[in-house]
Amino acid sequence: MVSPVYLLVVTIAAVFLVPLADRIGRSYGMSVFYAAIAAAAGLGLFWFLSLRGGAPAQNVFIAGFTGPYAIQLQLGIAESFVIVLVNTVFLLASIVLGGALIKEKAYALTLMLLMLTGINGLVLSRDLFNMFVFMELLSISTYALVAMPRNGQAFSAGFKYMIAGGLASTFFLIGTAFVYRTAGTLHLDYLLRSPELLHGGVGFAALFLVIAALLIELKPFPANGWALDVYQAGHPGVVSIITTAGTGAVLFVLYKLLPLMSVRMLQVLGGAGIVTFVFSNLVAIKQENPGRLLGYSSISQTGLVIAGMVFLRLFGIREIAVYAAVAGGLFLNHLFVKGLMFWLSERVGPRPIREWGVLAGKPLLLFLFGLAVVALSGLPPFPGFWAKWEFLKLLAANGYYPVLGFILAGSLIEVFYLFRWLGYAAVKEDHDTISPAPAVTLPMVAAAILLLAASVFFSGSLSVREPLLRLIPAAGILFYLLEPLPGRVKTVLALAASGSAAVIVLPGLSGLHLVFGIMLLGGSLVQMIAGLGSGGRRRGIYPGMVMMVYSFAGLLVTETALGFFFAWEMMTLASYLLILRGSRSARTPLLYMIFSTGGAFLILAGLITALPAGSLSSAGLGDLVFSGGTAFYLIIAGFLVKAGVVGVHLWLPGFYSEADHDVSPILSSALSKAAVAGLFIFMSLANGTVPGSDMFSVILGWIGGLTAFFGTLMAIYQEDAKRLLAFSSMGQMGYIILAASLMSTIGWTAAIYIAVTHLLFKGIMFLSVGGVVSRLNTTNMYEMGGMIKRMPLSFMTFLIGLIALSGVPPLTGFGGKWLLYSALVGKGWYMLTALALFSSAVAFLYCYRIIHSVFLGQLKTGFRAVKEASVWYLIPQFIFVMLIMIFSMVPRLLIEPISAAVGKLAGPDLLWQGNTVSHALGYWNGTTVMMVTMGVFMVPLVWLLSRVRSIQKVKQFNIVYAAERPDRPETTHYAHNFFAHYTKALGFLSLPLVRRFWEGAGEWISSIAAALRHLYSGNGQTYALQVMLYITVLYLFMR
Amino acid sequence: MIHAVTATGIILILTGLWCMLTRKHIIRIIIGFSIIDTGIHIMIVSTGYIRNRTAPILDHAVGLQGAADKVVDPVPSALVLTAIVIGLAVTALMLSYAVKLYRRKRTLDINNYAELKW
Amino acid sequence: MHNKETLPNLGLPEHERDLFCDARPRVSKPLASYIEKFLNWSRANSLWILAYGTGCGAIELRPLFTARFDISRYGMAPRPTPRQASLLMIGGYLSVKTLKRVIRSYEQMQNPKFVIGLGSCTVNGGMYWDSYNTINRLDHYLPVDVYITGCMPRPEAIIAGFEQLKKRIKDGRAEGANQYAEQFDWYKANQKKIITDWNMPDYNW
Amino acid sequence: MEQINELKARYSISDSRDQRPDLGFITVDPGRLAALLAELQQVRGYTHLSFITAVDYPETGTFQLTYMVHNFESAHSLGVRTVISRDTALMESVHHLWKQAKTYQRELKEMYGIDFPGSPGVDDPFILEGWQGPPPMRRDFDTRAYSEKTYFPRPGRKTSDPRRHMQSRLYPDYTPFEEET
Amino acid sequence: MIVKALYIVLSVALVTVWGLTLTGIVRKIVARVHGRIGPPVWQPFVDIIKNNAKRTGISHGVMFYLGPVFRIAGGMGTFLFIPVLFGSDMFSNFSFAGDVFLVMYFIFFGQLGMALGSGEGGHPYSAIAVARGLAQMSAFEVPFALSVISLAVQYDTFSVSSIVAAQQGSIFSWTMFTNPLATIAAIIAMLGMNMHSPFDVVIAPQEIPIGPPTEYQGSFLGMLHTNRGIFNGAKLILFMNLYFGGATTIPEMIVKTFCIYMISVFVGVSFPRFRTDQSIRFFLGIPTLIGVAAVILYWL
Repeated sequence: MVSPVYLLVVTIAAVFLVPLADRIGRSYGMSVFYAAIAAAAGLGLFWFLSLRGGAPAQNVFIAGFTGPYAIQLQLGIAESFVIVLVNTVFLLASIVLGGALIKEKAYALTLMLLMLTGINGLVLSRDLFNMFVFMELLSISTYALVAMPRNGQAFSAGFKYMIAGGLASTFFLIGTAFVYRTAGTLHLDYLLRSPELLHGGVGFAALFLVIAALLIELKPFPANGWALDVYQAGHPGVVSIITTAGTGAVLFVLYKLLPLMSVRMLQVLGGAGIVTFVFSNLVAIKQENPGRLLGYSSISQTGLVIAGMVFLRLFGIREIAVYAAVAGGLFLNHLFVKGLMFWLSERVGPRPIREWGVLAGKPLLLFLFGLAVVALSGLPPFPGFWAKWEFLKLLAANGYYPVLGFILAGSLIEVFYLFRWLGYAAVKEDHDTISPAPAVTLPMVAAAILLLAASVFFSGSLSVREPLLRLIPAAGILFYLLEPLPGRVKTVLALAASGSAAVIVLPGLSGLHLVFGIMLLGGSLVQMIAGLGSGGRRRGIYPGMVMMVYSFAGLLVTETALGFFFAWEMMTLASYLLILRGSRSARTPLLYMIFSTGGAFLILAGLITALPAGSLSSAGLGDLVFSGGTAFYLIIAGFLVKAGVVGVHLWLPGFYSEADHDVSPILSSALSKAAVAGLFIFMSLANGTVPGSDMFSVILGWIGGLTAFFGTLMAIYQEDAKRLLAFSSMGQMGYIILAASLMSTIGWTAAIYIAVTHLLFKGIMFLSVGGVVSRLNTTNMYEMGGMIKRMPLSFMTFLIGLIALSGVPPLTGFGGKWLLYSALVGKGWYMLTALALFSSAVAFLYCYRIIHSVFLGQLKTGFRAVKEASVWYLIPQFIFVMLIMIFSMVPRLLIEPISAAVGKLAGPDLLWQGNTVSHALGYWNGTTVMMVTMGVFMVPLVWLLSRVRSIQKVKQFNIVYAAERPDRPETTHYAHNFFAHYTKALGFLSLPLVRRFWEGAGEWISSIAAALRHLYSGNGQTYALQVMLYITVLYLFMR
Repeated sequence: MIHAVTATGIILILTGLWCMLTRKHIIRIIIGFSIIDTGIHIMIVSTGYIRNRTAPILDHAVGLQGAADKVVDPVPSALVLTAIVIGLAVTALMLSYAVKLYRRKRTLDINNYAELKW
Repeated sequence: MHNKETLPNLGLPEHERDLFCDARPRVSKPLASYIEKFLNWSRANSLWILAYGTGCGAIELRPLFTARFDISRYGMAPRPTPRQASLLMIGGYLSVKTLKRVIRSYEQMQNPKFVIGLGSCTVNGGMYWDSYNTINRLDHYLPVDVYITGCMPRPEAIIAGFEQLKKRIKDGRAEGANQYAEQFDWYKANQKKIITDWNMPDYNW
Repeated sequence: MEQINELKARYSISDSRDQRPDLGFITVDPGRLAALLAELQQVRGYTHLSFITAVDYPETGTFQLTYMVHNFESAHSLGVRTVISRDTALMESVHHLWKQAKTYQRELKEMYGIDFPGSPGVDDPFILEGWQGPPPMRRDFDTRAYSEKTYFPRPGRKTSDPRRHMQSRLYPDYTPFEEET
Repeated sequence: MIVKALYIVLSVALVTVWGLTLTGIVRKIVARVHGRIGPPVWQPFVDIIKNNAKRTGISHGVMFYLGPVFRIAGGMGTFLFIPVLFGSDMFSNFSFAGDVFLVMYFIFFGQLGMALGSGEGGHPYSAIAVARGLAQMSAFEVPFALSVISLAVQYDTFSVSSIVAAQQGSIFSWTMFTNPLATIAAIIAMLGMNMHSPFDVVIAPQEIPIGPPTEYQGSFLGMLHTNRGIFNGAKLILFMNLYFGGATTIPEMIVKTFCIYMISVFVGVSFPRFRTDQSIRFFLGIPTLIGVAAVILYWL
C-alpha cells in the first residue's frame, strides 16, 4: 500500500513543478499537470482495489504528530471510494478544460492542482482544523478559477461566491474554535470516542456552527443564490468540478461528522436536505439557462445525498455498505451525470435549453444527453435507481412516509424538467450545428462508460438476480450500436432477438403469466413484422422496441419486487424512446413520461410499503404483505395511471397515436396490456388478503366503467384517425378494468378475453390505418376517403377488426361483451351494465366514423394513384385476422385456456356443453352463431350474384346529387365534424375538464416556482443575509 | 479579562457582519469581512488563554523544561497563525475582484452587480 | 362491365374523367312475354314518382297525394331519389339550365323508366314558346311516354295521364329507356346542341 | 327634397321629380354617379341599395341605369338614374359601396352586356349557363327567331286565337264580328 | 338436420309474409285515418317484385354490393335467434345458440353492413343519415338495455325462451303487468328502433333523400324492402316474447305483433319529427329514468 500522503504530495509537488515545466514549454507544463492528476486518480483506484481486496485501513500522521499540529490522514474503503471518484471526474473535467487552460498562464494549472489538493485533503483529513485549511484551499482556488471566463458575469458571481463562502468559513472557524474550547481536541477520532464532550450548550453551538458552515458550503435551499450565479457564469468545466468533486469532498466531511450529531440535528439536517431537493427541483422548472438549470439540479441532488446519509444515520445504520449503496449510489450518479451534462453544455455553448435541438443531428451527443437525463431522473439501470430504491425502502421500513412522498414528488418534478429538456434536444429544428470538439466529447464518453460500468456494479451488488433483466438495457445499447445498419436488417435482428426472448421465456411461464406472455411477446412479435415495410435507417426505433419486448419478458419472469419495478421502469423508458422519435411535438412524450413516472412512483411507493419487514435484499413478489391495504391500492392506482383511466388519460391519445405507424399498433395493442398484466399479477397476489376489497372493487368497477364511457365518447369527436383509435383503446381498457374489478371467475375471464381480442383487433386496425397513413402522409380522416378502392385488403382486415371491436356477432368481440354483461349482471352491478351497454353503443359511432371517413366515401383527387399498403403491414394483419376467425368459429379455444389460467375465484364457473358455453343466467354457442350467420349471408348473396350481369359498376361521382354533379371529392366527402349533433346533445360530457384540471395544476405549480425563484435576487448582500437567516432558522430548529 | 477579550472578538464579529450586510460599497463589505476575520482571530486566541501564562514561544524566557506549564495553550495560537494567512489570502482575492469589477462597470455599489438572478 | 363501347366524355376535363363511369347505356331486351306481362303489371302498379317541379306544375302535384285524389291507391308514391323512382314527372317549362338537371336525373333512373311531360310547356313551349331560353319540345331530348296538356292540367287530368301510362306499360309499349339507349346519339346531339357548357359525362349512370 | 336641391348644383343633377312622397327620381351624369351615391350613402342616410336595373333604348342608343337607394330613417327611396351609351356599355362599379352591387352588376352584364370593370366575378354566368348569343335582354335581340332556330319548334303549331277557337266550337253559326266591319 | 332446415325455411317465410303484410295493413289503416283509400294490402309485395324486375342497376363497389346482403342477413339472423312460438319445436329457430344479448347485438350486424354499403356509395347524405341513425341508436339503446337488465333481474335469466316460459299462465303474468316500467322503457326505445316519426330524422325524405339507401335501387332496394318485413317481424316477436307473454300459436303471434306495431304507428301519426340532438336528449331523459326505476324496483 502506498501511503495516502503521496496523494497530497503528488499534487503539491506538481504545484511547484508545473510553473517550472511551463518555462520550458506550454506542453510540458500541461503534461506535468495531467500526469499529476492522472497519478492521483490512479492512486485512488489502486487503493480502492486493494482495500476492497481486504487490505487494512491506514492512518497516517505527518511528521509523527497528531492533529492539529500536523496533518492526520485516514484512508479507509470509504475514503478510497470517494477519492477514486472525485479524482477521475477531476481528470475528465480538466481534459474538458484543456482548451481553456492552455490559453491561461501557468498559475491556472497550479490553481487547479491546489483545488485538487484541497479536495483530496478534505476527504482524507481527520482533524477539524485541517479540514478548515483544506476547505480554504479548495475555496480560494475555486474563487480564482470561477473568474476564468473573465467577463462581468463571472466576476460578479465570483464575488458573491466569496461573500457567502467567506461567511461559511467564518462560521466553520468559530465552530472549530468552540469545539476546541469545549472538547479540548479537534481530532475526529477522539471526538467520536467521547461524544459527550460536545454535549451541553457551548458544545452544541460549536458543533452546530461547523455543521451549518458545511451545509452552507453544500448550498441548501434557499440560501444558495450565489452558487447558482456561479453555476451560470463560470466555465462549465470549472463548475462541473465544483459541483461534483468539490461538493463530494464537503459531503464526505459531513459524512465523517454524522456520528457526532444528535437525533434532533439529524432530523433537521435531513429535513434541510429534503427541502433543498424538492424546492430546487421546483424552481428549476421555470429555468431556461442550461448552466443555471444544471445548478438547480445539482443542488437538489446534493440535498438528496445529504438526506440519504442523514436518514441512514438516523435509522441507526452503521454498515458502510448501506451508505455506499444509498448515498454513494446517489452521489456517484450525480457525479458522472452532472459532469457529463456540464461538459455537454460547454459543447453546446450559450444557448437556452429550448434551442438544444442542435443535438438532434448528433446521435452520439444526443445519446449521451439522453443517458444523463435518464440516469439523473433515477431511472434504471443507473446507480441512482438502485440507490433511490434502497433509500426509499429504508424510509418506508422506518415509517417515514411523508419524506418518501416528498422525495417522490421532487423526483417527479425533476423528471418533468429533465425530460422536457430532452424533448427540446431530440426535436430537430433548423438550428445551426455545433462543431466537433473531441477534447470535450471524449471525457463525456468516458463518464458515460464509467456510469454504465457503475450501473452494472450496482445492479450486481443489489438484488437483481434474473439474468434476463440485465439483458434489457444491454439489448437497448446493443441495438443502439447497430443503428447504422439499414432499417430492414435491424427489423430482422429485432425480430430474432425478441423471438428468442419469447422462446426462452414462454416455456417457463404458466397460468396468467403465460397468457400475458403470449399476448405481450407474441403480439409484439407479429406486429414487428410491419417494420419491414418501411425503408431507410429508421434510427431510434429498435433500441426502444427491443428494450420494450425484453421488459415485457422481464415483467413476467421476475419474481422479486425490485425486479418487477426495474422491468416496469425499463418498459416506461423504452416506450418513451419510441414515442420521442415519432411524435410531432415535444408535449406528447413529456406528458407520457410525467404520467408514467407518476404511476410508476405510486407502484414504487406501494411495493416498498408492502415489502415484508426486515427484507433488505431481494424480496419476492410472493412475500409482499398487502394486509394494510394502502400498499395494494397504491400499486393498483399506479397501474391505473398506466392504463390511462379517465382522469389521468391526458397522455394517452398522443402516446398511442403519434408514434411511427408500425410502432403505434404495438404501443396501443401490446403495451397497453402491460398495465393489465400488472393489474392482474398484483390482484391475484393480493386476492383475499386485502381488507375492504368489496368497496375497492366497486370503485375500480366505476373507474373502469367511466373510462370505457368517456374513452368511447371522446373517440367519436376525433378528426385524427390514430387519435380516434387511441381513445378507442382507452375505452377498451375501461372494459378490461371493469371486468377485472368483478373479482369473479367470469369477470376475469371476460377481462382477459377482452384483452386478447383487443390486442388482435386493435393491432389490425392500427396497422391497417398505419398502412393507409404511410401511403397518404396524413392522419386527418377528412383528408382521406374512398381508400377501399385503392387498398381493398387493408379495408378487409380493418372491417374484420371493426366488427370484432364493435362486439357484433359472429366475431370474437361479442364473446367479450357477452361474458362481461353476464358477469356484471351476475354480480348485481346493473347500472354499470347499462353504462357499459351505452358505451358499446356509442362505440358504433366512432367505428363507423373511421371506416367511413377513411375507406368509404369519396376518393380524393390527390390519392387516386396510391397503392395498397405494404405487404409487410398486411402480413401481421392477416395473421390476426386468421386468429380472430378461428376464435370466432370455435370460441372454446380461447375461453377455456383463459378460464383455466384464471383459476377458481368467487362466483360461478362457466360450463361447457359441446360448443355452448353457459352460466347461471345465459348461454352462447359461438359456432352455431357463426354457421347461421354464414348461412343467412349466403342466401341473399346468391340471389344478388344471379343478377350481377345487369348491374353496371359506376364511379365515385355517379351519385344522385340533387341532379347536380359533384364539384370536387373534397367537398362531397362527409367526414369533418361527423357527429356535430352529438356534440349538440351531449357535448357537455366531453368538455376537456380533465385537461383543464391538470393544466391548472401545472400552472399552479409553475407559478409557485416562478414566485419562489424571485428569492434569488442576484444581489450578493441579499444572499449573505439569506445565509445568515438560514443559519438562524436552522439553529432554532436544531436547538 | 478573558471574557472581555472574547467579548471583544464577538463584538468585532458582529460589527463586521453588520457592516457586510448593510454597506452597499464593495470595499466596505470587504472591510467588514476583515473585521469579522480579526474578531475570530481574537476569539480563538482567547479560547486558548490561560491566566498568568505567556505566549507559547519557546525562547529563552520560557525555556524547554516545563514549558507546557508556563505557556498558554499553543493550539489556538497555531490555528490563528494559519487562519490569518488564509484570511489575508481571501481578502487579497476579494480586493482584486473588486478591482476587476470596478474596471468593468466603474461602480462599486453591490446593487449594480445583480444581472444574474432567478 | 359487359359494355365494351365507352363514351368519350369530352365535356369533362382530363383529370375528371376518371371520376365518372363512361359506359354507354344499353338496351335491355324484355323477357319472355308471359313473364314480362307479369313484371309489367307490377311495374304499372308500383309507379314511384320522381317529381321534377320546374315550373308551375309542381303545385298541381300536391293535391294528388291528398285524400281527395289519393294516388297511393294506385301504388304510386313519391320518391326522393331518381335511383329508386321509375316515373319522372316534369312539371312545367324547362329552361336550358333545368333541362340539364332533368337529363342527369333521367339518366340516373334505372331501366325501365317512364317520363310524363306535364303541361303545355313540355309539349310545345306553351306560353314560353318564343322564349330565348326555354325548350319547346321535350321529346327531342328525352323519350316521353305521356304528355298531359293544359296550363296547368288539373289533378284529374294527371290521373287520366297516369291511367294512360299504366295502359302503355301493361301493353309493353313503354320502352322509353330502351329507345333512349337505341337512339342515344341522336338524343345526345340534341341535348348538346343547346346545352353548351356540358360539364357532365355523356351518360350519367 | 331640400337635400336633393343641395346636391343639385354640386352633382349637376339634371332632372328630379317626386313620384310619391316616399319615392323620388333624379338623373345624374354617369361620371358623377359614384360620387353622388357615396354621399347619399355616407352622409345622407341612404344606406341601403335596393337594386340596380337597366332599360334599353335602342332608339336613342342608350341604356338608362337606375340605382334604387333607400333611407331607413326617413323611409324614403331615391332612384338615381343615369344614361350611358349603348355602344360602349360601360359603367363604373359601385361594389365598394354596397357589396351586393356586384350581383346586380353581374346580372346586367349577362342580360344587357353592360360591363362594370373591377366588379368581382362580373364575367361569371349569372343564370344562363354557357350562353353564347347576344345579351338576351337587349331589345334588338329577336328571341323568337332565336327560339325557332334553336329549340325545335313543334311543326304544325299554329297561333290561333283561343277566343275565335272557342267561338267556332261553341257557336259554329256565329259570324265573327271583325269580319263584319 | 333437413327437418330443421325445412322448419327454418318455413319460419323465415312466415315472418317475411307476415312482416310485409303487416306493413301493408298499417299503410292501409293510416290511409283510412287520413280519409284516403290507400294502397292495397299487398302493395309491399308488388313493390318488391317491381324493384327486382328492374332491368339495369348500378353498383359502387363490393361493399356497396354486399351492404344489402349484410342487411338482410342481419334481419334473418336476428329473427333466427329468437324463438317465435313458445313450446313449438317447429318455430324455435336457433334460439339455443344464444340469449337476449346475442339478439341485441345481432341487430347491429345488418345495420353495420348497410351503413358500410351506403358509405361506399359515396353520397354525402348517406353518411349524414348514418351519423344520425347511429347517434339516435346509441341513445335509445340505453332505456332498452336498462329494460332488458330489469328483465334479467326479474326472471334471473337472459334466455328469451325462459323469459317467455316464465310469463305463461294468465295474462297477468306477462311482463307488461309484472314489470310495467321496464315495458314502458322498452316500448319507447322501440319507437326509436322502428324509426317512425318522431324519430325518423334518419331517413328524413325531404331533406336527405331517404337516408342511407339513397343510392340503392333495383334488386338491392328489393332486398332492403324484404328485410324490412323480416326485421320488423323479428323485432316485434322479440318484444312480444319479452314483454307480452310470447305466443303459443300463429294467430296469437299475429294478433300480438300487430298490436305492438300499432303502438309505434299511433305515436308516429301523432307527433312531428325530432331533431337528432332532441331525440338523443329525449331518450336519455325520461325513458332512461323509467329504465333505471325498473331496474331498481327489481333490485330491491
